[in-house]
Amino acid sequence: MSTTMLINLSYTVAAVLFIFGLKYLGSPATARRGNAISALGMLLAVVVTLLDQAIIDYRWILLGVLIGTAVGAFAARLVAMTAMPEMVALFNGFGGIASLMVGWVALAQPRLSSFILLTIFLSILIGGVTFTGSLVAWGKLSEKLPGRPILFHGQRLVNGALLLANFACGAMFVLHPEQHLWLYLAVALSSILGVMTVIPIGGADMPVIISLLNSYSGLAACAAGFAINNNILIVAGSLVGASGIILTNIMCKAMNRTLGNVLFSGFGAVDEAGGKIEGEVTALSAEDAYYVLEAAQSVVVIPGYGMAVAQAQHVVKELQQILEKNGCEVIYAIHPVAGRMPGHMNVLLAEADVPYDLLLEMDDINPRMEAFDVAIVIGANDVVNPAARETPGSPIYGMPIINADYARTVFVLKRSMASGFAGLDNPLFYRKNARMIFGDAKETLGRLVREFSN
Amino acid sequence: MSTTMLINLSYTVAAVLFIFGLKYLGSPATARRGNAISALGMLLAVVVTLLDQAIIDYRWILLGVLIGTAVGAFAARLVAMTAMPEMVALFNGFGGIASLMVGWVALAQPRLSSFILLTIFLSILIGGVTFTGSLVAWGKLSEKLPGRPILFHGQRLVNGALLLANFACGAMFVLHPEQHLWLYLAVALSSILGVMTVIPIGGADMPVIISLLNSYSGLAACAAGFAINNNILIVAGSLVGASGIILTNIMCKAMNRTLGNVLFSGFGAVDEAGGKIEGEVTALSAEDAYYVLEAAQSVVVIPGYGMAVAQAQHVVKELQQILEKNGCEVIYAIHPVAGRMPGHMNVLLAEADVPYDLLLEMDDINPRMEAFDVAIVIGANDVVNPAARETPGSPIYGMPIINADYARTVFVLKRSMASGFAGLDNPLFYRKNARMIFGDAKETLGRLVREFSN
Amino acid sequence: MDLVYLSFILILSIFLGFELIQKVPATLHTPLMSGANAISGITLVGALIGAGGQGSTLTVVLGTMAVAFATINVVGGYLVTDRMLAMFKKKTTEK
Amino acid sequence: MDLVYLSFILILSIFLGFELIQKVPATLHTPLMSGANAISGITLVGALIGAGGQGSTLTVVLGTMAVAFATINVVGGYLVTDRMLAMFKKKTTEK
Ligand SMILES: NC(=O)c1ccc[n+]([C@@H]2O[C@H](COP(=O)([O-])OP(=O)(O)OC[C@H]3O[C@@H](n4cnc5c(N)ncnc54)[C@H](OP(=O)(O)O)[C@@H]3O)[C@@H](O)[C@H]2O)c1
Ligand SMILES: NC(=O)c1ccc[n+]([C@@H]2O[C@H](COP(=O)([O-])OP(=O)(O)OC[C@H]3O[C@@H](n4cnc5c(N)ncnc54)[C@H](OP(=O)(O)O)[C@@H]3O)[C@@H](O)[C@H]2O)c1
Repeated sequence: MSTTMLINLSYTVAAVLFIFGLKYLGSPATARRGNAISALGMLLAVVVTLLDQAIIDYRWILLGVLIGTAVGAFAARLVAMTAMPEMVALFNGFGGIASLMVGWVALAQPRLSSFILLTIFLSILIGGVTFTGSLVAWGKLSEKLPGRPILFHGQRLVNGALLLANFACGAMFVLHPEQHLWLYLAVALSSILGVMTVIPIGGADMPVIISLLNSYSGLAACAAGFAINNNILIVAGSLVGASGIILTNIMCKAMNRTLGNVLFSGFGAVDEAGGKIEGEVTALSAEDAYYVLEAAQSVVVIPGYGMAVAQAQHVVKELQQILEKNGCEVIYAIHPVAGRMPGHMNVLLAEADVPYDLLLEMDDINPRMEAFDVAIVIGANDVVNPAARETPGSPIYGMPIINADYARTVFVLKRSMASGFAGLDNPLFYRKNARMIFGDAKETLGRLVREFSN
Repeated sequence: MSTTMLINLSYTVAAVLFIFGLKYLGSPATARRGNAISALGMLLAVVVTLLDQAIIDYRWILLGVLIGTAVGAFAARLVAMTAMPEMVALFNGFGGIASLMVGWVALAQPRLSSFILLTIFLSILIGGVTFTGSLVAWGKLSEKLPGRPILFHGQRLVNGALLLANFACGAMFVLHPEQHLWLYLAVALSSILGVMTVIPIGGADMPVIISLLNSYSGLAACAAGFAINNNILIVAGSLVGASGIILTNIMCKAMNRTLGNVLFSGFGAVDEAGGKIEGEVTALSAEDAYYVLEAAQSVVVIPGYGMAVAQAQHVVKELQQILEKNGCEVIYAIHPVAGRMPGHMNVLLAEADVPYDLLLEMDDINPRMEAFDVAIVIGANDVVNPAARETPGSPIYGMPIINADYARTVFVLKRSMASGFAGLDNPLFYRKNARMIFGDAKETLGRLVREFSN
Repeated sequence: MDLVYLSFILILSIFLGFELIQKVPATLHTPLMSGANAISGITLVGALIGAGGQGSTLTVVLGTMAVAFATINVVGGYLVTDRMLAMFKKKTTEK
Repeated sequence: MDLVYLSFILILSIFLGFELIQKVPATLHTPLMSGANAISGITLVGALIGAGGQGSTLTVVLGTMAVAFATINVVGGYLVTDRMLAMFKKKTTEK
């Protein structure tokens, strides 16, 4: 068997490992094994590639791998769980620039058909956009750049022109590959395009963008795969491409917006949020809340972005255990887009060792909501906003929510009456059965826990 | 664009059509469209293939297509819905022999590597087994052959030897393709193997075999695809192969048996069915049953193989409508392997225009069973046998069943106390809340309907 | 290299087949069986080249028979599946 | 012909990707995102050939940088995903 044959059959095996990895990622019980299987696939693909006869000098490879491993391992070890989105953004950007460079290197191949040139251009274009776009997203999320949308007059026109320029440059690149100008221009234009598409988008919309850029980085790898005629790049790249698109779609649906709206609108915080809300807000002290919880038979905890901000997951878990010891049933209701990443709450609660079978999804909990004595809303706002169910004029009308207001009593733990991500007033706070417990979520919960231990 | 290119890109489109076809087959509302899309994919693949430059004479093709279309359309039009399993078996066999012949023809190709020879041999082997195996299955199901397992001493030994001979012949075929002896021997041996593997299997196990053979015919097409280097054969063949294996698996699981047991055991009707059943059998006349049904608020109908035998689906639907007019809620509980094919009951009831949203699956109905006034078991036996739940010694212990015995009253419509497919006594018939209404299901139901109209 | 590509295609299709078919509900298993059976008639595509090629008489005869058999499988399979599926109806006007 | 095979592979993988990912429950969407991100570092395979080939200095420099970047993506991505997933626990001894 020739080396090429061996390499390619190993790629087949690697593809199977990636597929099984993603399959196992489908259930919490097997997800970790799935990730390991996928990593094994990657290792196999990399190791057999080293057998390629075109590789004659391993020194530079070793250098690159060492640097990359050190940086990657270091970053992965140190990052806080709350900084996960920006970390993913940064890694993703690195994948993008690597694809750009692979495309560039592919230019040195002997025979270049127009088709290959086209795919080289595409890996440069998509890779470049992924790189700079991810960097901007990272900057916004880690607050190294201002989080607000950066808008200016004629922005769409400029971006449209930029896109056209990119395509024109691509055409020239394919027609005149020998003129390096077009190559450099392609790199420059795609980098600018990445920046320009992400700056008008608000920091809070970044997760959608990251997911989209993740999809792009897969597509960039795919294009590079066509350019260097490599199956495994195509298979793995498409898997990633599909994954990113699905997650983007889920987030948009859960926010009740279209992708176009996310990309182009700089999220106009809607002020005309139909009609004043009737009713009064009742505040409660943590001490009074304690008496209610003491008597409760069943409690549902509904966490949101505020829990992440307050880093309250550990004390939530403490409260859960105390309540359980007190003979109360405690479960968690998780909205698919609570927080700022899909599945954000699940990761935080997992960090605090909350077993995942206590975490119920929206559709499983809503029919049972009436049966709960207390719903504790911890730093969640939009995902429990009944306007989504009741007020046809509201911008989030139609978005599926957790019906916290159907529980007998609702405790809302937040610092103020301020609105959440969508910038909307929340009628829940004005309901008869709602009690606001103002203050940082971690502190409030800490006080509740102390009340129990006294 | 060259013709080969055009053909192959059309094959890509055809593959996408097959995939979408199968996707749409996943829901009753879109299934018919799915089938049409898949047919369109087939048409596209066939039509573009005709552009192939290797085809110079269309007369024979036309002849073959005309004959095939006439026979296929005729058969599809005329077959009774109850004869569906044997029809599928026959069609499947034809697919198998076609793959065998395609493999044979591929021998005439100019350059034959060992790998290609191997795939040619595989298409002959799998195609031949599929062909004769399907014919035997068809014969058993249509009662042209005796349905009972044909067993003889040393059968496994003979079959083992036959398999070995096949492999030996394959080796010789690959090593000496110029000697036609091995080709003829391969055709003969695979045909014999197909017969020999299916004759020891009882008529009632035929659906499993048909599904398995269906999978084989896909694999044969796959092998032929490798032999003539054709993508669409590989893609479509694998899709079919996967489908057959999944259905086989579902059937085996629902019967609580392994595939090995089905293939090799000639199903020993188990006589040592642990312990005598306590209780008495209470028979009821259709007239007395009428009074009970007249007063019932909710009825669940549980059909089984006996309904198919009696062709009672239309009168079942009549009874349903009369009961509904009478203010009673009627739903159907469908066991996944009620009848003799997976989904058999669904097809029969669909034929009688029962809307499919009235048909509930086992897992949806079991939790609600206590709430029903009457369960009418129509020619079902094994799928409602509580021994599967209660009697650890029973051969069907552990098989999931519909808990008909949990309903307030159970009517069992069958002709005698005879056992069903698994050859087991049914404790349900001896329960306090069970009433046997003896007689052909169609007649009994007819009498009930008449009672109502009087 | 052809072999490599073909095995990639084989493996991807098998996985895809499993994913797709696993989603089909029990209700539709009989039509699925006959619909998948119709697809297995794809071998017709291979048969066409034999029947229409400039091969020996044997090749042409075999090819023609293969075309006929595969066409029965295809045409019969799709029609019978369609006939079955046409019967599946949702409760609509009835209530 | 290569192009034909590659587009087959592309299309099958995309469909397979959709089927696979759609099954991942919301609970696991964050690890899925970072796990998929790690897979996108597969471009490393392409980078190796540039870094180790006998090309010009530019090629080797670009290749080496690509190797480094892609390795960060791969190693960091898998490790961080593993770290996240290690935290997911089922209720066991607690009750
Ligand atoms: N998960 C995703 O994938 C994703 C992606 C993109 C967008 N989104 C969007 O993000 C939103 C998520 O909804 P959500 O209900 O989780 O969050 P939210 O609507 O953004 O509300 C979070 C609330 O937490 C409170 N809060 C902040 N810091 C706190 C602290 N230290 N202690 C206590 N409370 C604190 C804030 O009120 P105070 O300031 O008064 O304390 C705020 O009202 C949705 O609109 C969703 O569409 C989600
Ligand atoms: N669906 C599949 O895919 C599949 C495949 C392979 C095997 N199987 C097996 O088939 C069995 C299916 O269970 P099942 O409960 O549907 O059927 P069953 O257990 O075979 O019982 C059918 C019953 O119908 C009665 N019957 C026959 N003709 C009748 C008529 N004209 N009028 C009234 N009753 C009549 C018979 O009793 P009388 O003779 O007393 O009337 C018999 O007991 C399971 O054991 C399953 O494992 C199913």
